[in-house]
This record gives sequence, C-alpha cells and structure tokens, in this order.
Amino acid sequence: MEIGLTHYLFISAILFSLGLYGIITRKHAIMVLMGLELVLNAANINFIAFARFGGMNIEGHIAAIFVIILAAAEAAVALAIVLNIYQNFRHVNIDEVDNLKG
Amino acid sequence: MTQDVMLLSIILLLVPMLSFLINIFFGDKLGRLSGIVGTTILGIDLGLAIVVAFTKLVSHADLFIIQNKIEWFNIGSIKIVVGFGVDNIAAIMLVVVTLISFLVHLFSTVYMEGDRRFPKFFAYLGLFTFSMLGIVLANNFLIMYIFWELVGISSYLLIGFWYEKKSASDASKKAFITNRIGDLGFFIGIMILFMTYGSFMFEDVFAGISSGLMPFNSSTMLTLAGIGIFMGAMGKSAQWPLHVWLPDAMEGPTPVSALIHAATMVAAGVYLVAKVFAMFTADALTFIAIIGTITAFIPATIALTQTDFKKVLAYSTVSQLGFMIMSMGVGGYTNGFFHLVTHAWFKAGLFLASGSVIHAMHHAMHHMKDHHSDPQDINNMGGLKHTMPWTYRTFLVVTLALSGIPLTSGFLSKDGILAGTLAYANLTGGWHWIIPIMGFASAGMTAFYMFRLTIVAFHGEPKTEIAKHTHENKAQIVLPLVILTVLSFWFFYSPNPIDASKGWFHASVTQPQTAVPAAYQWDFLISEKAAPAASQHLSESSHGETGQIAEAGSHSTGHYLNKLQEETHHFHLLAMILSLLIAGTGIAFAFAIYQFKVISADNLEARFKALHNFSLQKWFFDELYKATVIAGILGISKALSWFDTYVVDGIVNASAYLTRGYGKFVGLFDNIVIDGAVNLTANTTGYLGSKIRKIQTGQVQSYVVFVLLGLLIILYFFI
Amino acid sequence: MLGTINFPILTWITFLPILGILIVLLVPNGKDEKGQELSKNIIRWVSLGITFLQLVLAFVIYFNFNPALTGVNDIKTFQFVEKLSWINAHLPMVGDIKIEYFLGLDGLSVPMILLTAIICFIAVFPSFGINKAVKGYFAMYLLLDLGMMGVFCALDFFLFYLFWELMLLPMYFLIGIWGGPRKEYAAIKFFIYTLVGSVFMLLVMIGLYHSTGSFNIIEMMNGHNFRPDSIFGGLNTTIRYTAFMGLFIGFAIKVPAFPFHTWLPDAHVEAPTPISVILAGVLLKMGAYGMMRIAFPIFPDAFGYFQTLIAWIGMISIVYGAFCALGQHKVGKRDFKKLIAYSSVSHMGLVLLGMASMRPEGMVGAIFQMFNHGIITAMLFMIVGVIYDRAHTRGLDDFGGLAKKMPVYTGIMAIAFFAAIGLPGMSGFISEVLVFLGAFQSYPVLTVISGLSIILGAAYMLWALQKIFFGAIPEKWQGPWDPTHTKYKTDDVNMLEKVALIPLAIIILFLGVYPNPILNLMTGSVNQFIELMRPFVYIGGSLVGM
Amino acid sequence: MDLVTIAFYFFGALTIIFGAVVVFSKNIMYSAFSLLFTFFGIAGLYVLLNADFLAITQIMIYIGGILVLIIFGVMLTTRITGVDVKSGTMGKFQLATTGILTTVIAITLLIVFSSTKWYLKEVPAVESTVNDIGNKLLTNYLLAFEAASMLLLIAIVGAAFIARKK
Repeated sequence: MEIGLTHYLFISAILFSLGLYGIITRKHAIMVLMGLELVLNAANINFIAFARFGGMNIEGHIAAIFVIILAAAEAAVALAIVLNIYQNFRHVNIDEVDNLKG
Repeated sequence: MTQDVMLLSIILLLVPMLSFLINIFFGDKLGRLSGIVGTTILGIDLGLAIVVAFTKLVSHADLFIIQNKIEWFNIGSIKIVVGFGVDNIAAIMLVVVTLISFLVHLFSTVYMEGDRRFPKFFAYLGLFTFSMLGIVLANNFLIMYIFWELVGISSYLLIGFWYEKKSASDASKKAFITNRIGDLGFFIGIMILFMTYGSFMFEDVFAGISSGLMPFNSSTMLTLAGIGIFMGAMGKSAQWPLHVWLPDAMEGPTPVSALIHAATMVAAGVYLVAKVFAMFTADALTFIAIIGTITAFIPATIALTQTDFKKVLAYSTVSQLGFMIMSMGVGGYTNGFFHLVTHAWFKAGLFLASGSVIHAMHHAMHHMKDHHSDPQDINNMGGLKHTMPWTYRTFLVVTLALSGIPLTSGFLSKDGILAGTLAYANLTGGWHWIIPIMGFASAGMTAFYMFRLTIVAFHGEPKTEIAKHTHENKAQIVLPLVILTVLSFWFFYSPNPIDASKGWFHASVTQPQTAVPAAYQWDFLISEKAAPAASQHLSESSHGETGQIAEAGSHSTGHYLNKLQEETHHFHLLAMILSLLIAGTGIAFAFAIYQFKVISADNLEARFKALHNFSLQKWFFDELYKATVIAGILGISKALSWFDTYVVDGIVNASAYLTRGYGKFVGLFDNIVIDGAVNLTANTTGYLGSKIRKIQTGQVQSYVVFVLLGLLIILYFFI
Repeated sequence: MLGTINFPILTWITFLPILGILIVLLVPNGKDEKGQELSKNIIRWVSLGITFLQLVLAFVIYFNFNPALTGVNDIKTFQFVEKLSWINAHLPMVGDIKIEYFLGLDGLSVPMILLTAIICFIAVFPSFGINKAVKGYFAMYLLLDLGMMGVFCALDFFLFYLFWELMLLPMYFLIGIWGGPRKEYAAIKFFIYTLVGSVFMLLVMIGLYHSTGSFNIIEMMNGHNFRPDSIFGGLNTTIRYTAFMGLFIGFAIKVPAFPFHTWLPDAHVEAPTPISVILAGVLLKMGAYGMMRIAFPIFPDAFGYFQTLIAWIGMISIVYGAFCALGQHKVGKRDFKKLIAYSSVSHMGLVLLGMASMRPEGMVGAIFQMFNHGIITAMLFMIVGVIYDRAHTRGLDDFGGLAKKMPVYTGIMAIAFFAAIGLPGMSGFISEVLVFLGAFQSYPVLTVISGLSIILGAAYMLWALQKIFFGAIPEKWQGPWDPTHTKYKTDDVNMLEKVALIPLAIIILFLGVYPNPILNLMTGSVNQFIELMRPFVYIGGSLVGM
Repeated sequence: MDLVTIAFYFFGALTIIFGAVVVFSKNIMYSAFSLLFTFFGIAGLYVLLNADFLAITQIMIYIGGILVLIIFGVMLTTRITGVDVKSGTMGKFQLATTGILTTVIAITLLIVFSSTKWYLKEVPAVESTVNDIGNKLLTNYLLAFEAASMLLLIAIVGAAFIARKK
C-alpha cells in the first residue's frame, strides 16, 4: 500500500492522543508542557501532510511555521510561568495550584 | 438755523447729566466743591435755555415746532422713531426748569451744608433736571414716557434722600408707586395710540386722529386713550385721587420740595396735557375738568387746618395743580399753562422761603441743643417777621401772588382760569356750573390759609424760644428768594396789570387746533377759522433715507380764536371782581381770626369739630387707601402666596406623597411576592451551584478533561 | 465670514467645556509651600479661562453673524451649520434610526448663545467662593455649560433632547451637593419636575420621528414632510393638539409658567449663588427657546388653537408671580432669593405673553426680554450672594441701612433693581415696552391686566430695597462684616465682585440706550417666524379677543 | 516495500514510541530526552513529505531551542542535588479514566481520518520549498509574519519579566 495521507494522519492522531494523555495525567508542569508540544507537533504533521497530499502546498508549510513560532513563544512564556510558580509554591505540581477552585 | 436750535437743545438736555456723572463718580473727591460745580453747570444750562427760548419765541415765532426725528431701532417694517422738539411752551418750560433748578442749586449749597451725602444731593438734582428737560423737549410719547419714569426715579431718590428716617423712605416709596399707577394708565394710552396710528410721534398721532381713524373704530376708545394719557398726568401732578403722595413727599429736603414738588415735576402733568391737548375728546376733557376741580377743592380744605409749614404749602400746591388741570379741562389752554408758569415762580419762592425758615429754626434749635421740637410746626414759630426780614418780605409777596391779588402774576393767571370756567359753564350749562363755583371757593380758601400761614408764622410774638433765636440766612439763600419774588410781579408777562391777554405770553402760547373730529369735540373748541390742520401736520413729517433727518415742523401759529376764548373775554371782568371779592374775604377772615383774634380759632374749631377733624386728617384718604387698596393688594398677595405654598405646591407634594405611598405598596408587593419568587429561584440556584461547584477543582487538568469530553460529545453529535 | 469657511465654531463653543473638565479633573490635589491649596486656584482659573474662551467665540459668532439670513424654517439660511450623519442604524422592530449631528444658528438662537456665554463666564466669579469639593463642582459646572450651549445650537431634535438631559444631571448635583439646608428636597423637586417635562418631550419626539422619518427640526416644520397616514399627519387633529400640549408643558415647566413654577422658588433658595445665577440667567430661557424653536413652528395649527390659553397663562404668571413676590406667605422668613424667584416667574410670563401675541414687537420683545432677564436676574442673584456671603442670611427682615455701610454696593444694586422694574435707560424697559406693545394688539384686555405688574413690580422691589438698604442698621451688623479682615478687607463689595457685577451693569445700561446690537440680530428671523405662523394664528385687532 | 515506505514506518515508529516514552516515563529527564527523539522522527516525516525547510526548522527550533529551554526549566525547578527528578502522576482511578478517554479520542480520530473522503491533490515534488516560503512570507503573509515577530518579542520580554525574582 502506497504511503498516503491517511498514514500520516494516523501518526498524528496517535501522537495527539499521547500528548493529551500527558497533559492530563502528569503533575509536573514541565511535563504538561511536553505533552503540549506533542499535541502541537501532531497538528504540524497534519498541516504538512495536507500540504503534500491535500493541495495546501506552501500555505500548509507557512501554517506549520507559525505553529512552531507560537510553540516557541508559548514555551518561553510557559517556562517563565513555571519558574514563577516555583518561586511562589516551591514546587511546580499543578494539581496543587488550585487558586481557581470554586 | 433750526438745526442750531436743535443742537443747542440737545446740549442743553445733556449738560445736567454731566453734573450728575461728575458728582456721582467724583463727588467724594470734590467734597464741598461739588455744590459749586453743580451750580455752575446749571448756570451754563440756564444760559443755553434762555438762548434757545429766545430764538424760538422771537426769531422762529412763525414755526409751530422745531424738531428732529431719528429712528431709534426697528423691528423689520415697524420703526420706532423718536426725537426732540422745541415749541413755544417747551421754550418757556426750558427757562422755568433751568432757572428754578439753578436757584435751587444755589440755595442748596448753603442749605445742605454739612450733610454727609452733599455731593450725592447735587448729583440727584442734576439727574432730575436732565429728566425734566427730557420731558420738556420730547416730541413723542415714548421719549415722554421714558423721561416721565426717569423723573419719577430721581424724585424717588430725592424724597428718600435722608433714608435713615423710615418716614422718608416710606414717602419715597409711596410717591414712586402712586406715580406708577398713573404711569400704567399713561402706558395703556400709549399702547392704544401706537396700535392704531403706528407711531409715537405727537404729530403722526394727531394727523391720524384728524383723519378720522379711531382706535378699535370707536371714539370711546379715543376718549379712553386720552384718559389713559391723562392718568399719567394725574400721577405726576398729584391729582385726586392720586394726590396722597405729594404731602408725604415733603419728607425730602426742602430745596427738593421747591424744585420738584412745587415748580417743575408736578407741573409735568399739566405740561403733558398741554402737549397732547389736541387729542382729547369732549368726554376726556370733561373728565379732566372734573378731576381738576375736585383736586382744586379737596386739598384746599385740607390746607385750612394743617400746622406743618411745608404740608400747608404742599396742599396748596396740589390745589393749584388742580386749578391748572381744571383750566385745561374746560378748554382754557393758555391760562392753564400760564398759571403753571406763574405758579412755578411763586411756589418755588414759597418753598424756598419755607426752607429758609426751617433752616433758621434748625440752626436755632441746634444752638439751643433742642432736638425734640418740630422745626416745621408753625405753632413753634411766630414773630419771624423781625428776625428774618428778607424772608418775610419775599414770602409776603409770593403769598399775595398765590392768593391772586392784583399787580402779581398769580392774579393774572388765576383770574384767567376762573373766567374760563365761567365761560365754559355758560356754554355748556347744567351741572357744569359746579366747576366755577368750586373754583371760586377754592380760590377763597387759598387766600385764607396762605394768610393764616403768614400770620401765624411771621406775625405776632414768638411762640417759642426757638423762634426768638432765629436769624436771617446767608445771601445764597436770600438771593434766590428775591429773584423768584421779582418774577412774581405782573410786568414780566403783560404790560397791563389786570389783563394778560395782550402780553407776550398769550401771544406766544396759543391754543393748538384740536385734532379730534368735530363730532366728538365741543363745538366751541373748534376754531372758527377752520384751518386744514391735519394736512399741515402731515406735510412736514417726512423721513429721510437714513431716517435721521433733523427737520423743522412748521405749523403756522396763526391765532385760532374759538368761541370759548371770546366768551372768556366776556367773563373776564366778572371773574376779576368775583375773585377779588372772594380772596379779600379770605384774607379778611385770616386777619380777623389769627392777627386780631376777633373770632376765636378755638371756638370755631370746637363748633365745627367734625369738619375740622375731617380736614386735619386729610379727609382720611390715607386711611381709606390703606384699608381698601393697600390692604386689598396685600391681602391678595398673601392669599396667593398661601395658595402657592399650600395649594399649588401642595398638589405637587401630595402627588409626590401619593407616588411614594404607591411606591411603598408596590415595594411591599415586590418584597413579598416578586422577591419571594426571585429568592426561591436564587436559593435553588445557590443550592445547585453549591453542589455543582464541586466540579470546579481549580486544577487545570480537570478542565482539560471536561473540554475533551465536550469535544467528544460534539464530535459524536456531528458524525 | 466665518459662516462660510470651514471652521466648526459651534462644535468648539459647545465642547470646549469638555477640555476644561479634563484639565480640571487632571489637576492633582496639593498645597503650595504656604499651605494654600494651589489646585483649587488652578481649577478656578482654568474654568474661568475656558468660559472666557467661550465668550470670545460667542463674540466671534456675533460679529460674523449675518442678520439678513433669517433661518427659522429655511435650512439654507442657517449659519455656522455643521451637519454630519451621526447614528445611522437599522434596528429590529424600530426600523431605521437616522440621527444627525446638526448644529446651526439663526436670529432666534444667537442672542441665547451670547447670553449663555456671558452668564457662564460671569458666574465663575461667585464660584470662587465655593470651597467644598472644588474639583467636582467645576467639572459639573462646565458640564452644565456644555449642555446649555448644545441646546441652543442643536437643530436635530434628538441632539437637542440629548443636550437637554445632559444639562439636567449636573444641575441636580450642583443643587443637591452645594446647596442650602433643604438642598435634597429642592434638587429632587427640580429633577422630577424637569424629568416629567422631558418625558413629554421624548414621547412627542418619537411620534414626530415616526411621522417624518427624521429628527431634523427644520424638516418637521414643513407640513409636507409628514406622512399623511402617520400619527401627526394632517392638521388640527386631536393628537396634534395633545402632542403640542405635551411639548408645551414640558417647556413651560422650564420657563416656568403658572402652575408649573413651584420648583423655582425652592431651587433658587437652596442653590448656591452661581447656580442660581445660571438657573435664572440661562436655564429658564431654554423653556421659552424650546417653544420658539420646536413647539410652535412644528405644531402651528395647535399653537393657533391654544394661543389664547397661552396668553392667559402668560398673564396669570405675570400677575401671580408679582403678587407672590409681594406676599411671601411664610412671614418671619421672607427670603430675598424667593422674592427674586417669584419676580422671575412674573418676568418670564412676559415672554410667554409676547410670544402668544405673534406680533413682531411682541416676539422681538420676548426674546429681548429673555436676554435682559438673564442679565438682570443674574445680577440680582449675585447681589444677594454678596450679602449672603457676609451675613449668612438672606432674610429681608434681617437687614436695614446697608446703604450707609456699602455705598458702592447700593449703587450697583439700585441699577439692578431699577432695571428689574423696567426703568427707562435700562434694557429691561425696552423689552417690556415691546412685549406690551405687541401683546396689546392681540390681547388688549389681558395686556392691561398684565400691566398691573408694572405697579406690583415697583412695589415689591422698592419694598425690598427699603428693607435692606434704608432705615437704620440693625445692631448685629453695626460693626464690620469681618472684624479680623481676613476674608473681607472692606465692608463694601470687593474687587472680584465688582469685576463680575460692573460688566453686567454696563450691558444693562448700554442696551437700554442702544438696543440695536441685540435687536438687529433677531428682527429678520422673527419676521420669518411670524410669516411661518401667520396662516394659523390669531393676530388680534379687536377688543373681543381679550 | 520501497525505501520511502520503509523510511516512513521507521520514522513513524520512532515518533510514536518515543512519544509514548515521553508521556509514560516517570523520570522527567528521560521524558525530555525522549522528546528529542520524537522531534527527530517528526523531522524525518517532514522530509518524506517534501518539506525540507520545515524539517530543518523542526530540528533547529524544537531540538535546538525549545528542548534546551525545557531541560533548563527542569534543571531550575527540580532540586538538582536531590534525587527527585521523577514526575508524579495522578491516582490510579484518574489514570484509568484518562487512559480510556484518550483512547476513545484516538480511536474516534482514527475512525474520522480513515472514513473521511479527503480531497486529494498531490503536489508535485519540488527542488526546494525555501524559495516559495520566503516569497509567501514577505508578500501574502507579511502581516502575519510581522505579527508573529512582535509576538515573539513580547513573549521574550514578558517571559523575562515574569521570571525575574521579585
């Protein structure tokens, strides 16, 4: 079977689910961040796959680039926040950071 | 040439204003100098007045009026045109006003010496002179009305000059308000005329009337307009029933009484009647005559018993003004105006003489440290003849003039008036005979009370220590007296001491042709030589392009002899004899009672107690007005004020109260029913919320889970 | 001609106070080294500066205004016009809403603009004495200023209404916060009264919009712009009469005319001096202006129907106000301000009477009377303020003999009093005469009855003058007002008060002798106005019409 | 099985396996390093998809930038001297639920992806995409490009601000 669009989508779907699992289950803030990176990358794979097979062409690439840029920015800010949380709570376990509790 | 006269007149008008402005703004710096400044300015004004009068009376005798017109402002097509003009009576009045004003200024420099508001006094005198000259020079109703009011206000300021005294400020208020009542009538008259004839100018109004146009197409309205205008005169000239302010106005400084309340302002009413004489219908004239007659009679009776020096003079003034108005009313235009002029001199003389007496009394009291006696009460005087010889002499002469004794000016004018009333009564008949009868009676009383005053105050022995210590005053006070006395002799007006009709005065002041159509006028007032007056009035009143053309109206002053004048001539001798007899009787009684005490005054008083009291209490007019008009107005205002506070505002507050009550009810309903429902909902929601909020863990991850669940549901929903 | 060049002068003159409000609010609180509160003074002088700029602009308008262009119902001859589409929306259920930002002036409004600018400038001087919450006070003051200017400039009904309401609010606070002992009562009363008026106005405004499809006041004056099947279509319908009456009551409350006047005495008595000045000087004029600008020309047929009633209301206000001023029921506390307040009712009644006459003299007299009454009453209230500041009472029975103590003050006061009773040589005389001349032609009997006010006016004014200035000084005022000489160095009026009062006196005297500068502004417009109304109104000429 | 297919499966497996390690590993350092391999696999997939520029970028930014950042973060927030570089997870119940949930999502996604009739239009392979991307970025997407640069700047400044010690 020729490697086609669906294959790549499958990989991205699995990666996405893994990322999601990581986000939900892990306590450590940086782990959550890593899960997030996985999700973003899953999205990126989709973009490129559609660029190759779905006629999106360069536009898909550019979308992916912007996602990367966003991921970079997000990582920077998120880490800064993590550091801040650390300074405030002396730990970064986000399940204990529940100031929003109703 | 006429332009020059107009220019001079305007300057003449404005010069006293200058005096006012200088004294009001720089008076404090000038101090005592302000009197000299004021007097000098008035001296200049007097010179100008003489020039203007001379030019008008001699050089321009052929012109009826020298006047100009200017458009003051306009409202689209409606133009308000005003102006000033000098006719013969104005020319004469100019001299009267400025001369008396000058003399009063001179007199006041001494009389008002040491007063705290000395400069203000001269300022107000200047303002008054300005306003009075404005009245004299007006050639239209609007300007007349404006200066009319200004005169009122300057009189207000001067009467209330010593405002620390409550009686003075009360008197000034009373004078102003009483005058305003008259002014309202004046203004209504003006409104009727303006509405009908579209102009304020005398000549336009007269032309309109003679063209037969009537206000509201009714001659009654013309009569009413005339009566309205005359009401203005009633206010200013203190005609019954508006006469009550004048005696009270004596609260003002005596020079003011001389200037305003004897010679000039109170004569303005008569002057006004003379100015608009042409517009009065027969009915209006009858009304005027009746008012004049009553005014001549009632105050004369009051003057019989008064003991205040100035009050006697005041009532005599009112009475004399009644004579003038009566004369106007019966058609005796020339004699009425003549009496105005002669009366101005001798009444000013009387007042200044009384001022001289009061001043001397004051000084004497001051000298004796007496602060309680009344310096104006004639019962405190007596024997002043010896201490104040010049004052006595001049006073005696002017008293003779007022009483109408031959060789004086008063004789000439009063005689003319009485002859006129006789002629009028003869021509009209019936109840009109009351007019001459009351006129003669008043003349007799005048002679009596004037001599009573002279005898009690000047003759006999001094009744108090104060009178003994009086002294003759300075020259500034005596000189005006002398001048006014000299002017009260006959030769200024006529070479013939018993007949004025050949003199220059009667030649200059001739009765104007009436503008009222013959149907509404006495036939004997219609000129035999029926000149086309209307067309003459019209021909001269053309506007220039700019509306600012000074031009001379040139009504011929041809002698229109009417039947009344001829008749008056016939009655001249009879009137002379009668008036002499009556005046002589009055004087004789005065001497008999007060000088020689042949008849006891106390006896008379006791016998006619009721009458005496009635006269002494001034016929209870003040009390009557207080009980009716004033109480009525105050009552209405109190009632309306109550109405406003409790009813109108009460309704407002009540509606507010009801609204509040309703609000309370609605509030209760709200609280129990609606709020109950709301609370129930809220409680339920709160309970549910307290359960559901458990979901909010505050953990980001649990939120993610819920987001995912939601996403899934949506996903499956769509698939 | 500024009217033709592209400078939005009306926007400037209206919204200049916004600038002032911003500056006033941004001034920091603080004291200088001497402990003087610097910020208060800065705020005061900024307000003075802003109002002065407004005054300058008002004079620019005055000198560039061409009286030959009449305006009124002719959109082309309005001047300084600014017309922009402002709100243009399609709303569900309501339909299209088209509101324009439409400003412009004609002969009816220019005198009012001038009056507003003068009064707002002059009233800042007595405001210097306000020491409580200065910042808030001046912000409110300037907002009030803005509202008033806007009302006189607006030619769009919605905009007019907006400014009308805008001015109401600061007034409420100015009375309610800086007022006298019963300030809350007075403020609420004022507010509710005027709000009731506004509600009527709002209802009619909406109705008019539905009938014409526009808020443009000038288009509303043309009968062709009404859809024939709309509620206000046609002529002489009951609904038009009702609407007119609604508008009339709304405006009559502001005038205020009998029987809607009772808020005025309370508001005046409780308001601080400068607010009384503005209330009497400008606010009352807005009612009469609203009638001229809106109620009468939009419903000329209804005006014709109610003309005699309006004349009656005018007459009753005149006489009734004068009697009440004389009466002042609650004896023992005869209040100077209340006297002037009732005299305002009387004098504003003259405006109504003049307008009801529908004669050029009457109308011109009415507008001129509005202007004059503004100046004269402003002066009177400031004069009351002067002694109130010193003696802390306004009771007429508490004073006496002040003429001796305060000669200059008495002189100024005399000018104001004599102007108020219509003495010739003062501006009030000319307007009164014109109103009477005009009214007499239409309603001779009513005018004669109104003439009573000439006498009553003299009675109550002179009575007050006598009470306060003549006679002996009461014991407690024998000494100087301020023995320490910190606040008042002399017993007489001080420089600040002179600066405020003397210009007004000069205006009164100048216009009394030479009224043309104001009269010329409006004669053209008034004649145009009367042309517009002529087919519908009664113009008298006989005794029968009362 | 041609080379491309083999490469695909290789890179796919690399990505998924190391992704799983990232998620399931207890040791945070392991996770971090596994992430490196995941990114590497993804870069490989990009190459297979003719996205040469993206592949380079992936390696440069993710591996060179973000990953380093993450590792720094780990170092800073976890006491280095201490042994606790492990990252705790939730309780068993939560783990199970989450597992079920994510599995359901994965299956759903797979079903969706396989059942959808995608619009297919294969793009011919090009020499290099760099040129085109550059052109597009500086023409059509200039605004987005600039916005992104602003975003980065703000993120940097913001991050520095947030992270500084008070």
